[in-house]
Amino acid sequence: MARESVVIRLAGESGEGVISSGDILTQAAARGGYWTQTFRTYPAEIRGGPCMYQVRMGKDRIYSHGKEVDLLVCFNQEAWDLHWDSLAADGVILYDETAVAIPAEFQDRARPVRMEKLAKEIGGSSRAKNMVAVGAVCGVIAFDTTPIEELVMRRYAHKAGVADANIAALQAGKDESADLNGSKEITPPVETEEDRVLMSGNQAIALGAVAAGLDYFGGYPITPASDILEWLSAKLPATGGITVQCEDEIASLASVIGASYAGAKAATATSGPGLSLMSELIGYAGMAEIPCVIIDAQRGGPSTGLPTKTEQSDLQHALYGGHGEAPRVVIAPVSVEDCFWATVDAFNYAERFQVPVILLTDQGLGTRMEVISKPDLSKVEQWQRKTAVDVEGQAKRYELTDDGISPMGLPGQPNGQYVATGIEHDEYGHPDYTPEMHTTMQHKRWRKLDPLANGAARHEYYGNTQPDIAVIGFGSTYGPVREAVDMALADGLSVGAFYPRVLGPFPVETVREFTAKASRVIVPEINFTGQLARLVRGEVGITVDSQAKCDGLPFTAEDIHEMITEAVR
Amino acid sequence: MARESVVIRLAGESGEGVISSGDILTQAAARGGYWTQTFRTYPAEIRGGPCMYQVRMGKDRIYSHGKEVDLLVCFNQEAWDLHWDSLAADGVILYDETAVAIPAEFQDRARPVRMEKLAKEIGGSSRAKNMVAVGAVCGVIAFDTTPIEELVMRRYAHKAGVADANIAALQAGKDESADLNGSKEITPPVETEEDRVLMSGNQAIALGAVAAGLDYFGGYPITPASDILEWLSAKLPATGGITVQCEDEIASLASVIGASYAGAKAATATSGPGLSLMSELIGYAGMAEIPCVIIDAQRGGPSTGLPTKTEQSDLQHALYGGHGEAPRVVIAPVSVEDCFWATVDAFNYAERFQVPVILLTDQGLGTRMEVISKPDLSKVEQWQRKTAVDVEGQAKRYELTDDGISPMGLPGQPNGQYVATGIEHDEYGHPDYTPEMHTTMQHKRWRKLDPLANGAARHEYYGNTQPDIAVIGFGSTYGPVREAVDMALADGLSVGAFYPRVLGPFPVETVREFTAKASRVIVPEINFTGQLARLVRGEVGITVDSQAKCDGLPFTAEDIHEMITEAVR
Amino acid sequence: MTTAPAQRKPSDYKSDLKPIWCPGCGDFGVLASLYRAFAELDLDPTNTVVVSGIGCSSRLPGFVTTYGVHTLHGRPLPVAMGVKLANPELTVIAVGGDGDGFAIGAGHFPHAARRNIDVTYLVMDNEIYGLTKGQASPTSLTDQKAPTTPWGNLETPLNTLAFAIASNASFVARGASFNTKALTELIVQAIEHKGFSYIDALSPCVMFNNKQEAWKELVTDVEPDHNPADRTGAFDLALRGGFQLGILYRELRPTLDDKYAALIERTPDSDIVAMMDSFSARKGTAIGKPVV
Amino acid sequence: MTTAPAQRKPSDYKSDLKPIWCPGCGDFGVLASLYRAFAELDLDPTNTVVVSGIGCSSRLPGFVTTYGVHTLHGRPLPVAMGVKLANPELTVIAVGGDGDGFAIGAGHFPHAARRNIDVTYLVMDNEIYGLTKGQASPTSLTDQKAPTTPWGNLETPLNTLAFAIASNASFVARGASFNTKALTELIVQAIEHKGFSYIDALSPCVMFNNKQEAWKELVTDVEPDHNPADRTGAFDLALRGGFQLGILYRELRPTLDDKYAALIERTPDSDIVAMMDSFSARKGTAIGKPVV
Ligand SMILES: Cc1ncc(C[n+]2csc(CCOP(=O)(O)OP(=O)(O)O)c2C)c(N)n1
Ligand SMILES: Cc1ncc(C[n+]2csc(CCOP(=O)(O)OP(=O)(O)O)c2C)c(N)n1
Ligand code: SF4
Ligand code: SF4
Ligand SMILES: [Mg+2]
Ligand SMILES: [Mg+2]
Repeated sequence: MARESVVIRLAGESGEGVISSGDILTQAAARGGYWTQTFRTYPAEIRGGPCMYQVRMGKDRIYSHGKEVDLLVCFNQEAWDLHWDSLAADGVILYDETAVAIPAEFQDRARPVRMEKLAKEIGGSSRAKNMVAVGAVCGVIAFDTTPIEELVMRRYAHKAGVADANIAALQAGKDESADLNGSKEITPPVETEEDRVLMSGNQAIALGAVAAGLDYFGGYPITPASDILEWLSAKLPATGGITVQCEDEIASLASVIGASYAGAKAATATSGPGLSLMSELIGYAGMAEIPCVIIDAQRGGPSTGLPTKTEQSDLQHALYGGHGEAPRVVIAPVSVEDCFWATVDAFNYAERFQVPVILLTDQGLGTRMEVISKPDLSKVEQWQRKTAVDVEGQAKRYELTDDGISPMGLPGQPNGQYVATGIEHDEYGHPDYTPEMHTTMQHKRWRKLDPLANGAARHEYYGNTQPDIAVIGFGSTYGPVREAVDMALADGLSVGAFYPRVLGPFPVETVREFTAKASRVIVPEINFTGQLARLVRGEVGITVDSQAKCDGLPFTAEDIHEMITEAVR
Repeated sequence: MARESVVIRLAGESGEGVISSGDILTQAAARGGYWTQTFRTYPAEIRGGPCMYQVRMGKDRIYSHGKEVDLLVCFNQEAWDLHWDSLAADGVILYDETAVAIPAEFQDRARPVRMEKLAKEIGGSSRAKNMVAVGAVCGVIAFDTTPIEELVMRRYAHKAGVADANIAALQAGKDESADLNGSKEITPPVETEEDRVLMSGNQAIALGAVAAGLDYFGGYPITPASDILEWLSAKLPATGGITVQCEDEIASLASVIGASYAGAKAATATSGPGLSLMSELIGYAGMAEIPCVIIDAQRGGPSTGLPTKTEQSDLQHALYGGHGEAPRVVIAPVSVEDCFWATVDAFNYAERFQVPVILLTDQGLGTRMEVISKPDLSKVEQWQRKTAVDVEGQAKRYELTDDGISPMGLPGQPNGQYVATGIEHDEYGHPDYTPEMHTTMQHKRWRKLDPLANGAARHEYYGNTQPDIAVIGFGSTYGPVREAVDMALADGLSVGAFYPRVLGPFPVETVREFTAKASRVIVPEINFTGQLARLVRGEVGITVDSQAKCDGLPFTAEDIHEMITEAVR
Repeated sequence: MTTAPAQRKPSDYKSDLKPIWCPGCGDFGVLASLYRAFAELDLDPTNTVVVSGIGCSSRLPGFVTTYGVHTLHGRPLPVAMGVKLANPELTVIAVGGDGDGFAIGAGHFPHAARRNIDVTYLVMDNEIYGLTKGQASPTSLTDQKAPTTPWGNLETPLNTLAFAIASNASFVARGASFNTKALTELIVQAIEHKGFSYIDALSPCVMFNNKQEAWKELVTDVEPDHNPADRTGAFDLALRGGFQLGILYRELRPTLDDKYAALIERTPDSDIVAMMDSFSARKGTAIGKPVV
Repeated sequence: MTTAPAQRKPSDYKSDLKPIWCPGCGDFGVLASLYRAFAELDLDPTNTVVVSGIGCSSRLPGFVTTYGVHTLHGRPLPVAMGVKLANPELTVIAVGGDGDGFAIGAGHFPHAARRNIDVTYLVMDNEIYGLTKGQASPTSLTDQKAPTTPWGNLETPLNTLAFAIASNASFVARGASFNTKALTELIVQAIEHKGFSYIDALSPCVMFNNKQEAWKELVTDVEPDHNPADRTGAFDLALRGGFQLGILYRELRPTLDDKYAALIERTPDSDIVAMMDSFSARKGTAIGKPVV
């Protein structure tokens, strides 16, 4: 019987073709009409070290990368040693015939593939190994290789010989696994006219930024955020915007603040170490009320930590980082698709509320490739900041208004002149340290966020909306939680998940309602101290069951399902 | 009837002699055998702006700066305008005859003083204004001027003329207020042989650091922490230690970490903006397990904020600041005396647990002068770090021990060689990013703090230990809370205060016990969002009554007493 | 029709805020020179932005009627870069102190210089930290006593002019607060210069490091035969004892905003619709990352 | 009695960790030169500390048997200063990449240099960010294409030698990974130099910026008649096209640790007891702050 989805894992030494094989498979699956989601682990070094690329593809929308591996492709011995225990009970194995020894008890479902040998014979070098491997995979899952051939033709449009060799390697690979072929046959995709796109979370963010009207992006390379800067460096000038690779993260955010002061929609992207360095400037943006967007692709911490592993451990820093108490908005997108929309929200909130907005993603979400429904660009709204165009006389830049939002003069606008400052100030921006002024202005600055705490922010629900077993999470764990909720609903449980897309300000009342009938509140998160659990307790005052883990890996749906099952025991 | 304590407030334009008058009075009071505590506000600019110096002195130990002013000295009109409403109902006023107009209804308890005029006549310049003012104050409180004369003689030992002029100005001042003289007579001090010292919180910290064995101090000037660096710059070389004024706060902490790596007891001091900049390095010290002490004299925030005002708004940043989750200890001394002891603790915890320790004080505590019992130096312990002196073969720098504490090789020690690193690593310090290693090492690093959470840290209690009305605070608010508890106990209430001296790790069980019988838990703090309240809720899971204010001023005992009274209503 | 406004006067740039500086502070002279230079250039306050860091000198933007950004300690240059790149029409001037610019801010200087951002950077150099009450700065003299160096400063001061020339600043000059006429002229030339212009303005701190009289003895004008196009010669001049007043180095090369303008010009136009389409799952991009 | 140990060999400095660099990476040549220089100087690994930042090159301390500190991106110099000041007996070497040292770390360089900390700073300059996969660095050439500069680099590279000379570094030299003999000799001299020594070691990134062959064409030795005591001459040489290998500048002046040692020597001894007493409420200090 064909399966609705398969989990394929490719593993080997970094630089051996594992990544390119995974990329080809993913793109072919997307082109072939499948939904997919990928998951990768790789070393922090440039060369060497074990890497892994998992592709899950299926006829229905895929929300998580999957747990048990249906098809494991080993490029070397270490790959087998590291991954054999992830195999499903009936999982099959393909392996490089020269490099890997498979224990006897797995022999019947393992097939050698002459990756190196065929690549050299057909392509003249070992570079075509990836095609041999992909071909072998296609055989096992009975995947029509046409999309791959098309991709190859496009890539090597001007090099017919190379294209032919690649396609020959592909076919040769398919033959290698002949007797396993079709053993993991995948159900054909549903025919549809729907427009879909294949992209990573980081790419969705970059696109979201462009859609939101990004003018200026200042950044500094850091794994796993660099490709946002890189993609925008290639693309933004075509829209009239620019990117600058700055000398460090402090300069990046400083330049973003400068650009925004001058009226640009401006953003930066970084990972934990960079976010730490930005602490002082985030407070400045909060105090001077300068809109800006800061993308934080979280990675394993603390310190340099695990640059290529995932973690959700910057939440508290995003919420509270920096001395004093400066308002900010913290958003956590829950999927690749949401990376697009949350980025649009981020810019809109920044502009409307004149605050720094921190968008929290993580290595897993930022780098995974996912087929998603193509975002409907006609639904994108672009909010503009309140400016001081029409003021007469001296502008009250920090005017005390009901909603706390004041008109912002932009250089070039007559009568808008003022001095933005991080010093406590009066309505004109003039320094004023009196007790009354500080109290008044702190209220003003924080008041701006009230709408977001009280209903203006969109959040994510799945399953029952007032469940017995409530799950609260944030960001990238949404996918597996969603799948786990489906499993638990199928078990007949009253269960539901709530994902605050805006975590700061925290939607206290919404959570209170959601948990009103809950006997258990489970909070899964990928960190050590249980930051979200502490947040929920501290803000809502309810008892929660913290399920934090910090192994640098995303949750699987099965992990979460088990937590839910445990909870009802 | 003589009073047990008086509150004297001097106010005027910065640079006019207000500060020096206050200093003279304070030192004279101390020398005369009184207990004192002072409180100052001053502008963030070098020159100009209103400043105020309050001296409270009395025969018994003084815990707070006092609320109602018994004697107000106005150097200019603005001083009157700003401070008249702080006067006690029977408070008296002295004012510069030429500069201030006092409304009719205060005339009977206000006396003009010819500050400027007498100073010029006697001293030849307006510099001696302060002496005239101090003399007038001495008259009103019937304070014997001998200690002041001694101080003057010492100061101007080699300038007999100047000394004489100053003393003459003092006497002339006393005559000015002749008909009010004695109206606020203060009870004579209790005769005692006890050794006392007069110092500020910052000075107590600097001394505590020397007592704890400080070898290296790297700092960068910032209000209100600069004088720690300054005092140590003058004094530390005499003990063989050194201070370096670095190029910024990042370099300060980096150099401290380098020095500590090399075996030195090392520290830095800063205020909020500097602490923000140190975020990344605090995480590094936590990850690489390098002992260091970071003093944060909190000031009004966020951003540049209110540099010369007090606030307790860096608590969350101290606890959670920096990406990822790096262990650290956060200590908050509760008084000037405790600044000394908490600093000793800070070094000892840093060395024993091989962690960064953040000592949280604030502008109020750091700059106020207080007479305290002289710390008994024989009680000072100096804990040393666990080193790798006797290892054989390659040192396991990050050895997995029961208490998480591993032997630290120090350069110069044979066989201790290792590479300190912020990357996740194995027991040898070699990079290792496996899920298991990260989980294991996070446990190891955090486990080190368990003793401090569970009884090893000393905390501060006052009043009932399982009260009906429980007050939980941290740091500098202890003084007024203590006085308020006395008032409330006198009212017949069941009330008590708990001050965790170590806030991170948080003493969850201790707080649970302390609040076990409480019907109300009041959490006063000087910030906007109620950080300690959130912490107590998040960690202990109890309901608390957040009493946060952010006006840049310390609480008075009366403020707290009112909260307690409200609570029982 | 509107009539052409009369040329602006120095006083037109004076804001309502009274400078909080100590009487006699050199920064008054620098501010006066700035007012005059603005007037000489007839700068439109609406299109001018003065960016500063933190310090006594960094309070300057408040005293000017233009737009202003009082940033954080050490950060005026990257903020100024952002302002200029976001709106190249603006005249952008960064100001601050020697501590702000060369202690905590030292890391931004060489990058502003080598990128040739079209910003004038005017440093009020008092060889001390004024605002924090007199500690040594990177330009303080060796052996100088200050609260943090009570036994004398152990460090060699940074020669900021040599540093600027080495960093590829395209305009490097020195003026003095006590010579407002020459300083005004330097500021005018610096603002007119297309590219990164650095002016070290000696500006005594009367409160904590009053060297005004000593400095007056030490200043000389850059000799008229000095060739400001000669980078090595400029470096040599910067190393010479005393203070050379005038332009040490000047070079014309494209500014960063010009380069970005040319880049935008040269990249084929595109939009979000086309960009989104390039990710189409069905149509498929070529294998690999998007390439230019 | 212990017998004098035999002179150490380069291999004695080789740790068990295998370098994670790409085959052919220039950093291997630098590491080999370092091993040899250590052996030539017979450095005691117990008394030697190698400090680095973050980057491919900054992984070097792991491959050496001495003590090591793998710090944060851009921070090796202030950490190295702390190590040296805490224990002046140690030989301290800082290493890292061009990005580490001159982008994020640029602000620390001039201060390490002007303070003359007795540390050797060896930068593996590949004109690129290796570890983060090939983005432009402050030493990347104008117009260079890289992932963050797909349309060509718009910036003028920093001349790190000129920068070092201007910053008052007391030893400034350039070597190359593909010339290990000369590089070894430079490292030996730099370590022997009392004071801050900076070596820019060309070290090609074969993965993202493989300029080895081009660079071999561009290197020449510093002419024998160059006078390394002439700061302006050294600056001029640094500006010259191509890569001058050898010592450009050398000057002897007291190191920071020597100055601190002298300071400690000259301050009268005191202790906590005396210090505490000086605050006595009864005996009373003189009015005002404690003075030296
Ligand atoms: C991050 C940070 N560190 C320290 C300070 C304290 N601080 C304010 S101004 C200043 C130095 C002022 O010196 P300079 O830049 O030369 O300006 P000046 O006052 O002399 O004009 C310092 C250290 C701060 N505001 N922020
Ligand atoms: C604060 C911070 N920002 C960014 C990074 C990411 N990062 C790691 S190494 C590096 C640059 C590496 O370049 P270079 O210093 O020249 O060393 P190389 O790899 O070329 O030897 C960057 C940007 C980081 N680790 N920390
Ligand atoms: S302290 Fe110095 S720099 Fe600051 S205003 Fe006064 S004189 Fe000027
Ligand atoms: S990426 Fe470049 S610098 Fe890094 S190890 Fe490889 S060749 Fe060397
Ligand atoms: Mg200065
Ligand atoms: Mg490099």
